[in-house]
Amino acid sequence: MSIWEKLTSIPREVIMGLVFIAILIPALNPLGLPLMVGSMSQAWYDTVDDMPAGSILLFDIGYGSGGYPSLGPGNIAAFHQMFEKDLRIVIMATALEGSMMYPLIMAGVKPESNYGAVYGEDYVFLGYIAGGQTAMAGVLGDLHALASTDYQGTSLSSLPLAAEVSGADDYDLVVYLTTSGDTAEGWVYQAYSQYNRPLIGGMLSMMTTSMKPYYDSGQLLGLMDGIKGAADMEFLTNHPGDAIVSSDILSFTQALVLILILIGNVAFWMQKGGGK
Amino acid sequence: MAILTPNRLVPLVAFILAWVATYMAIQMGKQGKIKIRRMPALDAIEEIVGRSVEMGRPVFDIIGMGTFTDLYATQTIAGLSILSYVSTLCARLGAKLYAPQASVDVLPVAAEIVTTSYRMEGKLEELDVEEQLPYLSGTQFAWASGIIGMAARLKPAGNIMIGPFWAESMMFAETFDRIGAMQIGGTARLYQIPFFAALCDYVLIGEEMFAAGAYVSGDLQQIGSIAAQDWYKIAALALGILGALLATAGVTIIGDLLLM
Amino acid sequence: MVSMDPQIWIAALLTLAATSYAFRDNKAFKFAEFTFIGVAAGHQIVMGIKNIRDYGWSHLMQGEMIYIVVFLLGIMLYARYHKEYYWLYRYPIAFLVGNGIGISIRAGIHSDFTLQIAQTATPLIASTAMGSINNIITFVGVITALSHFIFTYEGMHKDALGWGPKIGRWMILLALGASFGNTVMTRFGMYQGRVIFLLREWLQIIA
Amino acid sequence: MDYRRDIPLAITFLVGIVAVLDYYTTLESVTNTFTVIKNWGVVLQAFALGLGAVNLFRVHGKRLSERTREDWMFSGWLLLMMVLFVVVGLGTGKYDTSTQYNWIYQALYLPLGATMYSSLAFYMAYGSYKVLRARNFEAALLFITAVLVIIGNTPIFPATFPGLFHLREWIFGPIVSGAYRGIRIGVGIGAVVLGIKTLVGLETGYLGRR
Repeated sequence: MSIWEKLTSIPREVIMGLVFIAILIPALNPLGLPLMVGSMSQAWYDTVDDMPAGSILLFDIGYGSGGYPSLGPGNIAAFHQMFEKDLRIVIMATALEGSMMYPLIMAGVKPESNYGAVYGEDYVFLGYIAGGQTAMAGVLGDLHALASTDYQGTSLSSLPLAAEVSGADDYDLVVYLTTSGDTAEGWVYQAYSQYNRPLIGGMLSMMTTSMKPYYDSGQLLGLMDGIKGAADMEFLTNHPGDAIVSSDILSFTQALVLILILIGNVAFWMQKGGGK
Repeated sequence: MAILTPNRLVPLVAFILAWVATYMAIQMGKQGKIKIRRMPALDAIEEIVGRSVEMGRPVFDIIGMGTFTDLYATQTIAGLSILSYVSTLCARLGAKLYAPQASVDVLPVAAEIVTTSYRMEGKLEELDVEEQLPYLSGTQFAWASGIIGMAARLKPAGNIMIGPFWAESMMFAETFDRIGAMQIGGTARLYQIPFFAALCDYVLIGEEMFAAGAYVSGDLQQIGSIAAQDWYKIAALALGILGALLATAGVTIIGDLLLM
Repeated sequence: MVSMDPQIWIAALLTLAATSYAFRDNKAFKFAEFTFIGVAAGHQIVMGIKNIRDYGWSHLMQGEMIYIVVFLLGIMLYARYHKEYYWLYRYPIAFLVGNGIGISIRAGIHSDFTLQIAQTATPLIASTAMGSINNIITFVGVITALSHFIFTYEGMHKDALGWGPKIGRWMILLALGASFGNTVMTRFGMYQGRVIFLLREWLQIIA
Repeated sequence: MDYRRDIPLAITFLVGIVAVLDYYTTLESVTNTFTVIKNWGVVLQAFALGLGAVNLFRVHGKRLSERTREDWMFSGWLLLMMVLFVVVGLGTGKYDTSTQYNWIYQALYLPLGATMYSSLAFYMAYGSYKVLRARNFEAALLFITAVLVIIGNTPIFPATFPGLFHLREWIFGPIVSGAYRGIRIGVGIGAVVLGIKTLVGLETGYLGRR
């Protein structure tokens, strides 16, 4: 077996071991590399930044544990910006696990102690609503015809913010974060097309390419590109968190992947050139 | 017009016309007026089966883990049409086919399709459904491990993967590549296409798989609806090209019209 | 110091078991996978019942008797397991399918078709040279990619016109490459969340 | 008329048409009707959430009672986990909001949900090494943008050469926008035609066996 042949087939255990090391080093010793903000995250930030204080937002937690490492940090940063700007947020979940994500995120944001926000006045959580696009259209259509309580069973009429909103026209902006393609498109169909609301959305990086046409046509005013978008948001809002730590890990792991790709290709062509 | 929602006139017209177009195209399909282009991938399937016969090794046809009731039913159906074609070729040329299954809904239908192909070719005695169409598992990673295990054991010379695929796509493409199988991949789940495109000898991107499925099955209704979609794509091409050229010249009539 | 919290320990061990598949299929992974399927189904039932209470039962309690029909339809969904009356489940499914399709295609033709064409029918020449080049590349990408997916006109794929679909396929592959690159980032971005958990919460090596 | 097939087909058609009319018209009666349909849809979807569990009970309950397969203990464990969540969720009367439920969620569901797919990262590294090879022209096209995007996504490179980040941003500009808009138009019209066929009863797969 020639050296090139060996290099085209490095055993998978070796590669995975290397990946493990590449994850560990930066996790133990963060580098704090500078960050370049992408234009799509910047557009997200600016859209929220332009909202006058007191505006009401509808926010969908459309992901669960699988998406939490990518989208959770972005969600926390997004909430920091919104509470800092004194925006009021009606939160809902189209993902089955969304209601379990809510306490995790709020533990990271701490709106009461950090921003003096009050549940019911500055934010409410409606809980998980089944039905995907039907739930979106339901909340945007006539909230009170659909639901009468929040996630803990408190009557919506006793929560001033929930009592104030009834339909799409009451929201100044719709925001979502999701791991599901159907949810990502669904909000474009329901919030933008059906109810003509300004909309920003975030999703896993692997979905960004297929959602890009909506951003180009202005149906999405901003787009959070997975963990990269989350790091951008942490940077822009000046609340560094897990996503920025992740950037360091990405530097190591992806550099390793690139080296492997290079070795694989050089070896592949050398082997081919050598006439196997 | 107070009854109609403002700024949605054009989409409404497009919607109604889509209704008409679908109906007309299916009628035309039934009259045999529509022909679908033969995809190079189908020639590649013949090549794969032929190569397997020469090498005396089996052929795999994996249709994915979709069911008839999920969002990806149409992809599963396209996969089954291809399976019918592959099994006919295998029976005719004498290659051993393996088509492992992941859905209890789809399994009996797939078995029926393969049995029919072998019967039509008069090779029914060469088929063992239990062995060649095993049910592996409905859970993703168990299904993936099952396929990888089978591939390592049976060393197929060719692998055809057309249907809905999830994260297992890369594992499959990589495993079959390692054992030297020639591969064709196709799915309308766009996130998975890069893995197929990088490793397969031929890849069917998105809707190509539906067209290929309709071509081999000759299902007139499917052929008709592909034609209806084509008319819309041609309309989109015409409007896009004309609109862009006019807009460049300073006339924005088409863009404005579409936003009405 | 290592955490003493049983919750963290269970979570950490399950994280390791679920990771082990990457190296080799094994019993620990199988245990993790079966646990996952079980808890996911359990959570699904809990959320289902809570939603039925909040969005169905509450209406009934407020005197909207029509919701009895909804409950009947909901129960009919489970008729599919009955040998004789299985067809009853088609009524609620038909309702869900009609609603699901109606609600998405009504906007689909607007968002995906007319608005996307309108976006294409824009000037190719921009104020800067780079802007113009970008506009032209985008335009060529849209047109050729679209032409690649036309199947019933043989002429579309022959002679001079045949270059359209061919270039379209190349453009699609270039775009798919970008998607591949971002998928790599997605997978790593997901796993490092687990590593941070293991190091911070479980082993407590990092702050 | 066949009440087993024709009535369901009629229901699909009517509900779908109301949804479409709700979008394109401003008639109040239509909007009100569709509001009712939406609210019913949410409840029905909630009922449907139990179907998966029933399936699991049938498959694994059978394995557990037969005990012929070697993995019957796994089936028992799976059902036990399912029951655990249901008992804790309903037993407290507070569903997903009780501290107990949150505890088992964070101990069991969260780590598994977060790791199941992300462990593919390891496979991804190996896969990229094996997969991303410029072996022919088509694979080379994919290779070029994939490598450039990975480089742009790896913060250490743009930190040294900012141009690499702008290159990545540029690829997401005209290259991705163009091709994906073409794909989006195609996929969109495909979904509309399929939807129309379903509404008028030409596509009846969802009705199951005859």
